[in-house]
Parts: sequence; structure tokens; C-alpha cells
Amino acid sequence: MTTHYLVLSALLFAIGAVGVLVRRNAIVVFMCVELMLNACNLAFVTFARQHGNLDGQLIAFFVMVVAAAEVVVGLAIIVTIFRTRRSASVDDANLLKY
Amino acid sequence: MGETITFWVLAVVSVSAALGLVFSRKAVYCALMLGVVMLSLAVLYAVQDAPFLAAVQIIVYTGAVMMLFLFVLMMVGVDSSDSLVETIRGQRFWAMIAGIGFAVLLALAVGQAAIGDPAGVTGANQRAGGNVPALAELIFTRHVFAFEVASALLITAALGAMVLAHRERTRPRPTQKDLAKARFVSGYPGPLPGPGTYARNNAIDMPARLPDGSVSELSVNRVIARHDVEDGRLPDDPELAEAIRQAAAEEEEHNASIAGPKEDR
Amino acid sequence: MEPVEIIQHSGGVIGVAWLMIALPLLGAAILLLGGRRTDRWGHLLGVVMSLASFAVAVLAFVELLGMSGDQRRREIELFQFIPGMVDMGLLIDPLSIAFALLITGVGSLIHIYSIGYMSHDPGRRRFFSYLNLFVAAMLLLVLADNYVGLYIGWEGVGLASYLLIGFWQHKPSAATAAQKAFIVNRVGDFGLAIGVFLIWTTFGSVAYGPVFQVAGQAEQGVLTAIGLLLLLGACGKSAQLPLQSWLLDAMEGPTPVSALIHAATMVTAGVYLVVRSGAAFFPVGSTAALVVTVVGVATLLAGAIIGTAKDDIKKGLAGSTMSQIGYMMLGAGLGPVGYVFAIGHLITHGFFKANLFLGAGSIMHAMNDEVDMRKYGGLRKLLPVTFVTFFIGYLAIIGFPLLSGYFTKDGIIETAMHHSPVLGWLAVLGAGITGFYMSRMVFMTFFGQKRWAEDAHPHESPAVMTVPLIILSIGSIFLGGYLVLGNTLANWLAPAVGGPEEPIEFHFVTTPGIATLVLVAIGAAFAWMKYGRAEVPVVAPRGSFVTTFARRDLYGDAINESLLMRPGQWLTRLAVFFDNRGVDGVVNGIAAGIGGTSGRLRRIQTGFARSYALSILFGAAVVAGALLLVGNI
Amino acid sequence: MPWLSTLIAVPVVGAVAVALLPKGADKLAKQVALVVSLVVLALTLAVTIQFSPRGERFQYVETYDWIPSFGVHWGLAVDGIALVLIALSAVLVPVVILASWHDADGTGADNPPKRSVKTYFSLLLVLEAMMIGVFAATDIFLFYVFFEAMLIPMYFMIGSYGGVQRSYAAVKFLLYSLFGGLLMLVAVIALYGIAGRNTFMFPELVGVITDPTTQKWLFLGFFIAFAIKAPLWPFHTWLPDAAAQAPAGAAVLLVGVLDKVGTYGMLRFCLELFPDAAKFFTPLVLVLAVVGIVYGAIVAIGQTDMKRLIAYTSISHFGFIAMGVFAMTADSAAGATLYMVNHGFSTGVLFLVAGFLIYRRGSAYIADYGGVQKVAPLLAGAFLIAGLSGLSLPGLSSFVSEFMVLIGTFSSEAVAGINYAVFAIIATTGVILAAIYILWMYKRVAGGPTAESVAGMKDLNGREKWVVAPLIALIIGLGFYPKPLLDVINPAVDTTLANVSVTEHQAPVPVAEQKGAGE
Repeated sequence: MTTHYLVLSALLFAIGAVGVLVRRNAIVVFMCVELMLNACNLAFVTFARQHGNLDGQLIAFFVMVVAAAEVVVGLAIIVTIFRTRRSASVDDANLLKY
Repeated sequence: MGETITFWVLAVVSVSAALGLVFSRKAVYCALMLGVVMLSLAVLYAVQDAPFLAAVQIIVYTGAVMMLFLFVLMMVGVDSSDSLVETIRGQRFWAMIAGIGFAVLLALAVGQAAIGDPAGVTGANQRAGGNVPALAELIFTRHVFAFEVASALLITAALGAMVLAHRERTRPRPTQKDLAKARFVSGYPGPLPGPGTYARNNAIDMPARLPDGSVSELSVNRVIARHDVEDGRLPDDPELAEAIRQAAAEEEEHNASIAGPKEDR
Repeated sequence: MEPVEIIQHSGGVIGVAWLMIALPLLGAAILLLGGRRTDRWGHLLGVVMSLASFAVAVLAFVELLGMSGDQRRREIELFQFIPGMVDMGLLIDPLSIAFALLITGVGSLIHIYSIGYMSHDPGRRRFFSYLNLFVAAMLLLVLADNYVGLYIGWEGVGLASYLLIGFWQHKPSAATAAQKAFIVNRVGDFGLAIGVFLIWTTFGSVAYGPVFQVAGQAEQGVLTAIGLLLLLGACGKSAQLPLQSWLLDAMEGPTPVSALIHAATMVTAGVYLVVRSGAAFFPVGSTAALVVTVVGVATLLAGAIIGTAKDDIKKGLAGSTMSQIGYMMLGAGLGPVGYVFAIGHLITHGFFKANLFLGAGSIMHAMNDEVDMRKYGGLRKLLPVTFVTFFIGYLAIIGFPLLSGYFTKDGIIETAMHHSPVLGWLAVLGAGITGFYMSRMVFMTFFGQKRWAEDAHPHESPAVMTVPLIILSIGSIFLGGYLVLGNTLANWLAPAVGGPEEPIEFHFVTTPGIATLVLVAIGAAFAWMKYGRAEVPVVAPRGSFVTTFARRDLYGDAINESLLMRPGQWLTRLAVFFDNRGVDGVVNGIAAGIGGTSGRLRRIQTGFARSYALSILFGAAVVAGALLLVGNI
Repeated sequence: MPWLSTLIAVPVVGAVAVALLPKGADKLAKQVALVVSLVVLALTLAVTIQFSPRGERFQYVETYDWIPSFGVHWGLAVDGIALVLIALSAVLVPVVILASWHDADGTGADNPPKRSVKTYFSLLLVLEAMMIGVFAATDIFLFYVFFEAMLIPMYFMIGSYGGVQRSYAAVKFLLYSLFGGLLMLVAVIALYGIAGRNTFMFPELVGVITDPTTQKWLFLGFFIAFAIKAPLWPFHTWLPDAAAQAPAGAAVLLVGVLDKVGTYGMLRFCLELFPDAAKFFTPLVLVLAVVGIVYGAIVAIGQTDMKRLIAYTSISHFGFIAMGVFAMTADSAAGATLYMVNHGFSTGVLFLVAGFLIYRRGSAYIADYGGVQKVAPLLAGAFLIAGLSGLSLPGLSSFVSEFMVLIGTFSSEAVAGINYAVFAIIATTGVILAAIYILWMYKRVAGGPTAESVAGMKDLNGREKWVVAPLIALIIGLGFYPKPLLDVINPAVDTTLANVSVTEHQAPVPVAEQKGAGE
């Protein structure tokens, strides 16, 4: 059963990664990142059960905390960018280049 | 057996939802899809003897984080939909290759590993008298430092968000006198007429009629007027329709003036 | 008779012989560091230091006289210079003390003379400090008991010579001449240095005592090589062919400098070196000794020929100096008998050439620093003292019987004749030419018509200048006879350089001697016809091919320029170009290549976060794949 | 008392103190820096006096664990070779500080911009600490750290306080040195790994690597780094740029001390750690050295810029040092060590006097001068003495060292069994070329009629006299009596060569004894 969970987790992770790569709306990109984090959490929880100790669950918990913080800051950044550039597309913020 | 069924059902659901997240044009749908995934995962956590996490997943993720997403979506424009034309050459193709490749690799790795039966966390839970006390014991003993750091992180994040969202006032706050002056200079000192006044149907998107029977464009909310024009829900009365169209045109103009500096691509 | 053993010595005057070097060195230091404060009495200090050094030399000489012949080579230790290699010490023996006396004696006279000669020069103090420095360095050269000490003095006199030739640095010609002198000398020093290396490698010592003791046991080839290398050094310092070219230009220095350094003392250092190492590296009949004599003869002829064509009185004397040192070299290549005459000629030459040079200086002093003899004439009456002393010097140098030069030069010619008639007759020929050019000089200067520049007001020099002239001319008259007759010098030098098997007998009437006199007389008569009786044009006539040849110093400078200087400049330019474009070009080329590549690679940085994310994902995939592969293996 | 750590700590503390001074306290910054450097000099003198040349090879040993898991130590100690080089640094820094008094003020004749004075002097002190550290380190890793850390202050001194092309020069200097440094890092790590002693301490690594191929590769790693640092031909082109663009004081430390790390490293590390490889590569190194001697001299003759000219002369002199090190005779190696010290003094004073000239005239081009001797005799005199020291005039210190190097190399046939005399002979031509480049420069700068542009040039002032006087006194003093230094150097060199299994310090066997043995 563990294998199944892990494969599911990998699938979700990969889908999230592809989403990050192909979507341009910063908010959607963020959602995909969240998806990847969730996929990881699933793996953690699965491993917790596999090994029979609660550290995995605890890490997942911490991931959630960090994710929450990340979302807050990330969305604030998006809002700020949107205010000045009137766009939520990640491709529009491309000043940092050669 | 029950777990297997649950797993397979939720696996299918969550993968489909994830795919939906990636492929749906509208951001709101994406948000909903993400919600579905999260809820499915919450259930999977519960199935795997992690009731506390399942609850947190629902409360924090589906409750707080998703709401935050939706709020921001509202601010940025709920209805804005991505154009599906890829601008970076080869990005989509290579993203697919890399994504699929990565998934296959991970799956292979997992598949190759010899994984025995899960030990289960029941024992661990029981030692502390339940899942939540067990986690609590871990958090406040072994991981207390990480926990403190996490709390610091959260506070910092909150502060950071406030700093980022804070808009610096570039001109002095207008006094009441300034406001009054501006009102009179604008040429229309009184309050705007409410919509639907003297109208035949008392709806928010119907322009008001002035006492002389003419139609007041000022009474229509411009955003609503634009939606009406876009969706083709114009009233039969040509006079009213004309007023709505004009309000919608003003809205367009207004949007264009804000978006003006933005490069068109 | 072999040279005697060197004996360690302490106490007495010889024990403090280092004072000879230290005193003038101290004088130089005080004058250089004291700055303008010492301007008023600086020249006096210089003279005092030089005289004090002379006094020490005389006392040491007296102490040496008090010892028996086989006790007369004394060595004093000073300090460890390079531990395990060079222990600095002084060797006080008849040879070195003879040099010390000459250097400090003539040197002191020239110091005194300079008080007058330089009285109007703002840099007089500096001049005296350089003179003192020179005396110190020269004394170190002759007194050191090892080759490294000699080398230090050797280059020290080079430095002093450089400073003094370029004393009037603001004259470009002087600055150039000084530079040339130093560089040409360095070519000689190169030979000397390698000679010293070879001595160290062969004998494991650089001190004279141990080296000479075992010199005979080394391989002949090595000995010859050492001899030739030392000779190269000697050629540089003594202006022998092929390193003669600097001496004529060196006349840019103040005249006392020409007298002291470029006539009386420094240029004889080469002779000293050859004589000092003679027994070890230049034994009679060896290749090295043969080369020494050939170089000597070639130079004596070349110098004499150059002397015939010069209108500049100092350059004429410089040519003559070359020539006379050629004689000494010739003598120095001829073994113990030759050494005696070479050193004898060196000492008498020191007197009469200093006399001549200082006389020339006195003339220049009288003639507003004019050096062109064509603008002299008829000075005999106006400069009586100068004339008489100069004339005595003249008689001495041409070998007028019974004067100093007669004994010593004739001795060299006879000894050469003994060894090889060819060398001997060439030396006789040189003496004849000497008779011509010296007579020419005297006649053009003191006889004939006045050809002065309009603003010239000739006057006799002050006593401070004429007294040294008188003393030197007395030496020019009697010294030669004193040294040669009765074997005084031969007996004196024998402990140091070895002596002939039987006492040298000086014959007054010999075939070469008479031939020399006849040739000299012919030369003098020819000069009288051309320059005494006849009118001398103020502007030099074009002259024949031979005259031009001599005037241009036998094309020595032209040869140096076309063979060394021009290719050197070309090589330098090539090297600079190669360094900038070649070596640095490669370096900068690599840098530019990397820069260009990065310029192209940086285009990858598109600014699109999504393409960066893509590469991250690829990276992750690659890492995962690699881990899988490695895990499987 | 941890003397060596103190020696490193004092300038560091001083640097921090200078850097923390309030803005505008320029004069105070200079004074503090000078006092600190003098304190370091006094400490160094104390160390030197207490050093016993015939005692243990390494003295003042300090060893503290730094990174225990890799066996890295804060290991300091000095032998005679390191001691004289530390003394060299300690003497040069106060002199340089005094000479650089106005380098950052922006008061020079070429109107350089005013820059932060206290930063400059702070950097000087940091550099001093690094220089002392690099010579005192006995832990190879620590040596490497100092070796690279030295670049930082020097980079800023060239890059911020230099001439017009300073940034090009600074970057070239940094990249070149880093390139060499990285090769060395690889070799250092490989040495650690292959030796397998879990330590970087130099004394414990001597003689550990025995495999010839390994030795050769590691030797090359170290050697290239040192050859770039020294610099040997053909890795030299950064030096003229850096030295010409650096302010005179920085140029002195760059050429006088920093570059010595290269030759010091060859003697200390290349020879002792990899003796067989060193012997294998000796012909190659000697060829490079001799080419450098002649080539550097010839290129120097053709230079039009005073500082570049001096830099090229240094390339020539570094050739001598490298030759002395690799000829591996006791005389040549001791001479090379002495040469490192003497060259520091003589090139130092040459650069400083050139700096004075440039400060007054505002140009480094020789053609812009003429007749300085007439208007500023002391300045010209100092220039001449410095130059004469550069051409190794006997009686000045550089002669002794050059003589020892040449005679040592020349006599290597009798001593080490291999004939390198021909290298010595070719190298001796450098003596002639040296006379040409120095005197020609002096003639063009100081000789001839006084050029209009130098007409009002002021002679040395009191401060400048204090800069020049000690160095010239040292040059002359050591020229006549080098024994004190040689007594310190010789035992260390003997030990070094013993580790390379070359015979002890001894004179060539006299001819008579050779004969005697044969019969």
C-alpha cells in the first residue's frame, strides 16, 4: 500500500511541477507550488506510517506552517507587483536578466 | 480493503483535480480544483492514522490558505483568464518531458524499493494516549526549537505581508475641505443617483431615470455595465441599452488608462 | 724566484691598514650626508682624508721595509663577508702597497689641485666626496686579499668613475659618456665575475693565498679559461681592445678626474689584476699570457694612432693613455721581468700622465675651458710653469733618455723583444708614433701662432694648482731611474709577484733602444715640420682616409653601434612588442575568449522565472536518474 | 607568549581600529596606522633577537586545532627563511605607510580623486597581517588561506587607489592569482588525501609522498601557483600592469613582499614536499628562470613608463631567485633567500622614489622628465642609489645575494653532480643588461638639461627622507655585512636541502684534494 501512496505523491508532485512550468498566472503558479507541497506531505505521512513513528507527521505539520507563511508573503508580493504592473503574469516580471 | 477502495477513489479524484488545476483556463476553477485535491489528501491522511493532520489540512489549507488565494484572486480579477498561447519557445514541450520523466523516475525508484508492510503509527499514538497528544509531546520536546523558529517565521511572514501590502502615501491626505472643493469642481456636487430609480424594473444594473424621464448614465455601476455588455444582457429599451453601453465604454476607457503603462505583448 | 708565503698579521700600522680605505670612505660619507652645511670646508676634509690615507700607506710601507723580504706579504683579517665563502681581509704586500702609495700619493696631489680647479663650481663638495669614494674603492681593489673584495673595489671604482664622468649631469654628452663608461665596464665585469665563479668552483676558495697555492694543479684548460675571463675584466677597466671605446668619451668629466681616474690609477687596475694573478693564471708562455701581450700591443698601436688625429687635448691624452696601458699590458704578459717594468711604467706613467692631464687642465683653466688645440698656440710665455711641467711630462712619455718613461718603456720593449721580435718591433713603432703625437700636442699648444678665441685671456694658474704640477714633474724626471736602476723595484716586488732568476741589468745602448730613439726623433721632427713651423689651421682640414680613421677612433664606436647597439635596440623593440602582443596577447586572448563565451552564455538568463524553474526540474530529474543508476550498479 | 599570533593580531586589531575612526580623521588614521606598524616592527625585532639560528629548525611553534575533523591547524612557526621574510615585511610596512602619506589624499600632481584615507591605511595593515601569516604558517591549509586572503586587500588597493587603468590591472592581478591559487588548492587537497595522515601540518607531510608520478603532478600544482605569484616567465604579464597602476606604496608591498611568497613557496613546499619531482623539473625551471632574467631585462630596457620598467626589472630578479632556489646548492639557495630580502629593500626604495617623482610631476613617463638632478639632488641621489642597488652594485646588499646565487648555480657541477654552469653564465649577462636599463632610465630622468616641467620640483622633504634613509642604510649595511642575515638563513637552507637529500653547506672540493684522492 505504501508504494501506492508514494506513487500517487510522485504523480501529484510532477503534475504540480509541470503546472509551475506552464502556467503564467502567478496565483495559479502558487497553487501548483502548494500542490507540490501537499504531495510531499502525503509522502511524509505515508513514511510516518511505514516507519511507525510520528516524526513524518510532524514534518508535514511544519511544512504546512511554512507553506502558510510562504503563501502569505508570496501573495503579498503578487499584490504589490500587480499594483505597479497591473499584471499577475510571471513572465512580465522579467527585468532580472542579462 | 476499505482503505484500498478509499485510496483508489481518492487517487483518481485527486489526480484528475490536479490535472484540472494545471489545465483549466480560469483561475477560480484552478482554486476549486486545488481545494478538491486538498480535501482528498485530508481524507488520505485520516486513512493513514493522521487525524490531527487531516484536520489541520482542512482548517489551515482548505480553510485559510484557499481563502487567501480566493481573496487575492478577487483583487486581481476573478474572471481574468490566462491566454493559453505559450510565449517561451519550447517551454511547454520540455516541461512535459521533464515532468513525465521525473514522475517516471520517482515511480521507478519507489517501485524498485523493497518496502515491507507498514509498521503503523497506532503504537506510537497509544503510548501518548492519542495522535494529538503524541504529536504535542514531540513538538514540545524534541522539536521545540524548530517549533519556536516556526512561530518566529510566521510572525515575520505576517509582518512581511503587511509591509509589502502597505502603500506609501505619496501626497498628503486630502482634508475635508479639499474633498469638498474637488466635489464642486467636478461639476456634480450631489450624490450620484441610485440605479433603478423610476425604472420599470428595480434591478441594480438598470439605469435610473431622471425626473424629466431621460436616462442617467451616472446611475449605473460601470463594472456591472461592462459585464452586461459582454454577456449581451441588454434591456430591450434602446435608451436604457445606450446608457449601459456608454457606462461600459467608460469602464473600458478607465481600464485602459490604468493599464496604459503596461506593455502590450 | 717564487712569490713568498702569505703570513697572517696583526698589530702595528699594517694591522690598521683598513684605515686607508675607511678614512676616505668616511670622508665621502660625511660630505654626501652633510649636504650644504659642509660646503665651506668640504674640499679641505676631502684633502685631509686623502692625505691621512697616504700617511697610513707610507707608515705601512715603512713597516714593511723593516721586514725581511720573505716576511713582506702580510694578510690581515677584517670580517666574515659571506660565511663559508668569503672572509674579507687585506693583503699588504709589496705590490699592493706600491699601488696604495701611488693611489693615495698622486690622488692627494690631484685632490689639492682640484681645490683650485673646481673653485668656481657649485658642486665642489660633491666632487670631493666622489674623489674620496674613488680613492676608497681603488684601495679596496688593490688591498683586498681575495677576488670578491677585488671585485667590489673593481665595481666601486666603476661607480666613482661613473659619478665623476657624469659630474656635469646637465650636459647630455657627459651623462651619456658616464653611462657608456659604466656599461662597457660591466661587459668586462661580466668576464671577471665568471672568472671568479670558475676560480671558486675550481679551487674552493676565492682568497689569493689558497688559490695561488694550488693553482698549478688545476687543468690547463681551466687555467686558460680563468685567465681569459680575468683578461676580459682587465680589458674593460683598462680600456684595452675591444672594450676601449669608453675612455675617450670619459674625458667629459672634469680634468682632475681624467688625471686621477682615467690616467693614473683606475685604468691601471687591469694591469694590477693581471700582475696579481700572473703567476697563477698568466704564466709565461701560456695561451692566456700570449693573449695578454697581443691585446697590449694592439691597444698600444690603436691608442697611439687615435692620439695622432685628436684636436681635443684631453682626447689626445686619452688616446695616449690607452697606448701606454697597452705597454703595461704587454709587460704584464711577459712574466716576472715584464711585471717589474709594467709596474714601473705604471708608476711613472701615473706621475707623468697625471702631470700632463693636470697641465692640460691648467691650460683649459687659462683658456676658458677650451679644449681644441687648434685654438691654442704660443702659450709658452704666458703659462711658464704649466709649460715647463708639461714639457717635462712630454719628455718623460716619449722616452727621452734618463727621464722616467725612458727606463720603464724601454724595459718593456726590450723584454718584449726578448720574447718575440714581432711584438717588440710593434712596440718600437708605437713609441715612434708616441713621439709624433705628443710633439704635435706640445707644438700646437705652446709654440706657433696665437689662434685663441677672441675672449680668451690666458693666465697662469694659482699655486694650489701649479705646486702639484711641480711635484709630479719632479717625479716624472727621477722616478723611473730610481725604480729601474739598481733593481730597486724588482727587488721590492719579488716577494709578491716572483722575481727573475738573475737580476735585471738595464742596458743603455741596445738595438731596440736606439731604434726607438731614432723613431721618436723622426716623429718629433715630423710634428715640428707640420705643427711647429707651419701654420696650423684653426678649423681642422678634412684630412685623408687615415686621418678620418684615426679621428673616428678607428671606427670603434661605429662598430659597437652597428654590431651591438642597433641590433640591441631592435631586439628590445621586438621583445617589448612580443611581450605586449605575444605573451600578454595570449593572456588577454584567453580572457577575451572566456569573456566572449560568457557573453553568449548569459543569454540563457532570460529573466523568465519559468525557464529557470524548468532547468531546476531537469536538474532534479538528472540527479534522480543518476542516483537510480548508481544505486543499481 | 604566542609571539607569532600576536604579530598577526596586532595589525588586524590596528586595521579595525583605523577603519572605525570617524570620517574625516585622516591624519589620525595615518598616525594610528604608523604607530601600529611600528609596534609590529618592534615585536618582530624582539622575535628576531630571541631566535637562535643554531637551535631547532622551527621556533615559536604554536599549534591549535582549527578544523579538527580535517586535521586543519592554526599552526604557526618560523625557521630562518620565514623569519627574515617576516622581518622584511615588518620593516617595509611602516616605511610604506610613511611614503603613502598622501597617496589617498588626492593631492598628487596628476590630480587623482580624493579617496577614503582610513580605508587605505586599514587595508595596508590587513595586508601586513596576511603577509606575516603566510610566512609563519606551518599548516599548509592555513598557508593557502593566507595565500589567497592576501589578494583581497591588495585587490582593493590597486582597484580603488590606483592609476587610470586600475580596474583592468586589479582584475588581471586577481584572476591570475586566483587561477594559480586554485591549482594549488587542488594540489593541497590531493596532498592531504594521498598522504592520508589526516593533517595539513607541513613538518608531518615532508617525505610522505614517494610515488614519482604523484610527486610530479602535485609539484606542478604548487609550482604553477608560485610561478604565477613570483612571477616567472611566461606568467609575468600581470605584474607590470599591477605594479604600474598600483599606488607606489602598494607596488612596493606587491613586488617586495607578496611576490616573495611565490619564491618562498618554491623553496619551502615545492622542494621539500616533492624532492624528486623538483629535481626532475629543475632543468625546465632553470630555463624559465634564465629566460626570465634576460627577457625581463631586455623588455625593461624598452619601457617608457618608470613603474613598468621597475616591474620588469623585478621579473628579471625573480628569475635569479628562482634559479637560486632550483640550483639546489647551499650557496645558491641561501643567496636566493637573501635575494628575496634584499630585493624587497632595493625595489622598495626604487618604487618609492619613483613614486615621489610621479607625485611631483604627475606622470610616470620617463620622457616627461629630465635634469631632475639639478633641481632635486637628494631625490635624484636616492633614485640613483636605489637604481644601483637594482643593478647589484657591489657594496650594496643585492650584490651579495646575486653573487651567491650565480656562484652557487655555477658551482653546482661540483656540488650536486649536475652542470648548470651554462645557466649561470647566461644569467650573468643580466648584470650587463641591468646596467643598461637602470642607468639609461637614470640618465633620462635625472641627467641632461632640466626639463621645463620639472623646473620647480621640490627636493625630498623631512618625511620622505625618513622613508628613504632606513632603506638605504639597510641596503648599504647589508651590502658590507650580510653575515647576520646569512647566519639566520644558512641553517634553515641546509635543513631544507637536507630534506631534498642534497649535500650540506660546503665549499667545492679544492682541486688539490681531488687530485690527492685520485692518486
